Amino acid sequence: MRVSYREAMRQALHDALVSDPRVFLMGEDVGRYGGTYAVSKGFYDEFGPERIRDTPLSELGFVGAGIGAALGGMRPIVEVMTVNFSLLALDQIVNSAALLRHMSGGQVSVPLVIRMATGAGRQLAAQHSHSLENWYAHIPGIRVLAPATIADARGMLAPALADPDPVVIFEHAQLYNTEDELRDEPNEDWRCDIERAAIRRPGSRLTVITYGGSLPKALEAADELARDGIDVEVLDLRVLRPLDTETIAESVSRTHRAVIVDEGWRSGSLAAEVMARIVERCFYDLDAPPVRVCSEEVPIPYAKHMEDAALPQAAKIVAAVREVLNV
Amino acid sequence: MFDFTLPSLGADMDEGKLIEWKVKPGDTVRKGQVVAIVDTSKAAVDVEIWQDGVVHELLVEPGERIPVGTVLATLLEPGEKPPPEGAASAGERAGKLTPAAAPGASEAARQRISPAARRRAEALGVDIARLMGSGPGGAVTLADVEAAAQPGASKSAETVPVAHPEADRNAEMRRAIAAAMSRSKREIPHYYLVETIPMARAQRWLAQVNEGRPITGRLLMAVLQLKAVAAALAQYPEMNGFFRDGRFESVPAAHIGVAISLRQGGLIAPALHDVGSKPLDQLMRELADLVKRTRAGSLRSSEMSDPTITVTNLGEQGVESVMGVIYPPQVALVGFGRIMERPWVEDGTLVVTPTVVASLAADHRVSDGHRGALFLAELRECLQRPEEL
Amino acid sequence: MSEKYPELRANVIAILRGIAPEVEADDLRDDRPLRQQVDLDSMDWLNFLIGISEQLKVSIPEADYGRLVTLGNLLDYLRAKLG
Amino acid sequence: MNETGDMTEAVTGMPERPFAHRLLADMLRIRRMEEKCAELYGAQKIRGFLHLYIGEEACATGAMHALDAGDNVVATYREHGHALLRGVPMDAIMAEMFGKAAGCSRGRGGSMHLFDAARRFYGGNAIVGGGLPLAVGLALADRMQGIRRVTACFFGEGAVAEGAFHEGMNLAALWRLPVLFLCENNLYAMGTALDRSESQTELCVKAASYKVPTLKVDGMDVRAVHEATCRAAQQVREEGGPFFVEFRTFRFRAHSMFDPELYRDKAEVEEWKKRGPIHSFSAQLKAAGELSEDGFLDLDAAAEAEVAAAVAFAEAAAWEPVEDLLRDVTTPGGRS
Repeated sequence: MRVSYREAMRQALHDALVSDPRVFLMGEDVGRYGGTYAVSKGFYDEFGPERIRDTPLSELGFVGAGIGAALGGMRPIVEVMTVNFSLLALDQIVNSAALLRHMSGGQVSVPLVIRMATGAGRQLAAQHSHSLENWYAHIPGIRVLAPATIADARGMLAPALADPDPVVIFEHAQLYNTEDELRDEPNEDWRCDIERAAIRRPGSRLTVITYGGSLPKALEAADELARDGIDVEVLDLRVLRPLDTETIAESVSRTHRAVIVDEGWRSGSLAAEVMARIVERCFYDLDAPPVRVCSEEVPIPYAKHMEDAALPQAAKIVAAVREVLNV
Repeated sequence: MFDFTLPSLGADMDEGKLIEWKVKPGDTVRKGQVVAIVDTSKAAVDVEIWQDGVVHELLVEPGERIPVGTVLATLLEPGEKPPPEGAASAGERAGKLTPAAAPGASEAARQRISPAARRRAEALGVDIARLMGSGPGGAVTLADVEAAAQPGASKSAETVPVAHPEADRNAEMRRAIAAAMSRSKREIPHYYLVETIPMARAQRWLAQVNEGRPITGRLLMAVLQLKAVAAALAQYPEMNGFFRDGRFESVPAAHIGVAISLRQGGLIAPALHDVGSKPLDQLMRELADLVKRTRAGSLRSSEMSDPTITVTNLGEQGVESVMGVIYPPQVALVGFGRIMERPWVEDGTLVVTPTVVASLAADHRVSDGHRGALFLAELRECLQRPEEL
Repeated sequence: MSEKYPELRANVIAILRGIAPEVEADDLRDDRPLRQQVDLDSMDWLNFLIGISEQLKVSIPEADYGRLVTLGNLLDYLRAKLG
Repeated sequence: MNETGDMTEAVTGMPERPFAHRLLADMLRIRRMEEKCAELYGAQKIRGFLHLYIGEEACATGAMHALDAGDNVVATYREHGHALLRGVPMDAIMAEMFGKAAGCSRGRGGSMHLFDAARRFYGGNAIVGGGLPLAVGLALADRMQGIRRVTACFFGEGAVAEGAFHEGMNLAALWRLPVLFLCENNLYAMGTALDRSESQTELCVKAASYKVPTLKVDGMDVRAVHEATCRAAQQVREEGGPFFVEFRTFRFRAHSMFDPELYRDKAEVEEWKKRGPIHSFSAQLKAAGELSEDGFLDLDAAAEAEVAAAVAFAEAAAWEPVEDLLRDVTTPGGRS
């Protein structure tokens, strides 16, 4: 079955709403509008306004309400339209959702799923192009997921809802229209793990480590390098918190080299964290200094050529790989 | 007091190994004097100094591998008195202790080697000090260590330092050429132009000149071609110079890099200096000397770093034309094919005449095809008036 | 194939080895263009002829270059010059 | 009661004696516990921020006695009294302030983060206004699950300036959720007086702008607080929508132990102290013949004894082993 990322996410939400009456979807324009990215199209009619709950433009209020509802026994899925707007709700996510379990000495958990679109690449300019996954991945107490494939878009939501603690899911806006084959056997169980990184393309000479919207770029770069006989491995982090250090270390120890691709700005980036762990874990296996391909240190510009120049691109990844391999 | 640092002797050189000092403390040196011999990945190169002075202190021992920019020695200005005993030595001032002062503590001497390669070298008993690195910045990599540990490669200090110096030299040169040419093709947007140039006049003129000369005084067509290129460059300076740090630096004199293939394989294109201002006889002598020294592996540092354009003459090997790869940071390369007789129309009549296909590969960041075409036309005209060269 | 003028041939090849040290006498064929067999560019060729003219005391006008294609041509030419 | 009401001057008759004594005893328990906390802070047994409620006891006491055991409570960082009257044992509160594992939040929360899930006490929240959206969500969960329950949300008047107040008030009113908003207006947000931070100092008017019914009451009068909260809670329970009650009160002590109190006159504090909730209520009881001086001293002695026992418990309690540092970040074995 060939499906889009959008459709895979829609199916996953549909499954969740059908299978558990505690699950409800709440956010701006998730209902009558059908979702900003059309992920919840048709749900309003099917499940009604209580479970497909349109909210006012009150990110702090409705994310906090989602936390309260989770405390109260529900399994809310709160959609924040984009990571840019999530800054208005940052207080509730960081100061309440992530901390309540610990501050209560383990008495309460917050089984909340927050979904948000992230990333640049559509000329939406500086305020609608952030990649702030690392901000959330910094916070103990929440799990951060970045589904980059159709299978993960289909399979990550159910285990996220089964997690008794808050889970933030980042959906890169550039991925919604991507398509791929999805397993579709009778009684198919699409649920996947939300613990481990995944090797998306095995290779021997270097590991390209990435996540989310940069995965297709990394794979494109790997294809181009393969045409020149350069065989690189591509590792998809999938889970940005807690990071799967084992899989990263296993791969880099084998290839001895790493290029980390991250749409976040370089300074204080997730790529920096990955690089730090590589150095901590694999120092004596490294055959070259790890290199990062991140967004340039500039707000994301509107003009297409400038936006392209600011973001990681396949060509930059190829150049970085060649630099590390000295070929 | 001033520092003498290791110069970059080519776009692809970022480190070298000091082979020999030609001076000692107390020696007076003149601008242009060869003061040291440094092994680059391509050749043992005589390194000149560009300032008069008196050698004060040598900071690097022969055998050390050092990055470009390392302070090799300190010198006193002419007439300057040496600093008093006990004052901080120049080496300390420069942050680099001499090995004699602190054995093994020299930052400059620290070899670049990846952690994995270091550990592997320990396990295999490979002496890393003798390895040439193929990694970024010349770092020794796992592959270098494993290659050195192969049967036949030297393993311990007791054996000959390098088991196959010639093979290693060739491999290094191959890597150096690979790096420079890859960089060129990555960074330089080449454009290519060709022009067929009648050579009857030039050949006739050269034959007349050589006819009355003993064999040791004869000129080669190559010299005429080099001089013609220099003459054309005088009109089109945007083909002559360097593209560095995002901008073009024109150079007034044409220091033409002459592509010289080595018998054991590989290629070096050292500079024939200021071709435009020298008479043909002098150029011929200098070219003969340059070829000889290139093949003997004894070039001067300025010959490695100075070329402002490269001329290749693959026609010697019989091909009709050659489309070259620009040697960064240069911005152009002129290629000559074989001089061969071709049908040619002259004044409305079909004749058979010797011609050569000249090509221009040029950097589109610096010049455009229009100017390139004018340059080739100028080259053609210069070769029609050999007596003026 | 019987080799021409073994002594002269040996002398010429010794001079050639000064230019191209890797040359083996047995690998050279007298009937093939010499510059292609040994990979001599115009400077090498000139130096080779200079070596011959100096050591064998013969003058080789440039006009004659065109006749000296194979090692056989050269040996015949030198034989004739040397008498 | 769908419009703004003012019960500041409207106190009805004296409650039954046992309940009246209960109110007085609870105010004394809070007062004595907090006085001991201040002392222990000086002795460095309690550290961090310590926000005392002294002077405001009538609010928590009157309000808590108006709630059912099944109701939810969300509180602020000035919540010692609320936790105590919600039923959290004083031993566990004191141990928490000592940072001991026997504390009601295992020593991980401290003074500002007292929790008791079993008693539906969802914590001291140290972000001003942070509790309001949580309360809205708790009420939403109840509504969606068909549970009839009130979620009481305490906050100070400082929170009224926060976006969370407005967003929470709007959501609760828009979705008609059973939230009882209880605003303890002690006139100073840390050091900033209400009229120096709000253009509209009538807080009920703000709530009313979201079509939330309101009541304003004298927060120094435990009977008035109790009666107003009962009426408001009853309406929430019966009609489902939110309610806003403002308690006009005053804290006698500084904002926290770090506060030098430069922003208000001693005279103002002394004036309010004359209306102190404990002595004014005990005076009323005595005047009505419902309380003797010995009776008062007995209640006070009982409170002191409870405090002494709690301190002894906290002193004797064990520290959590540092090996357990990383527990309670996420739910152990939670994910399936």
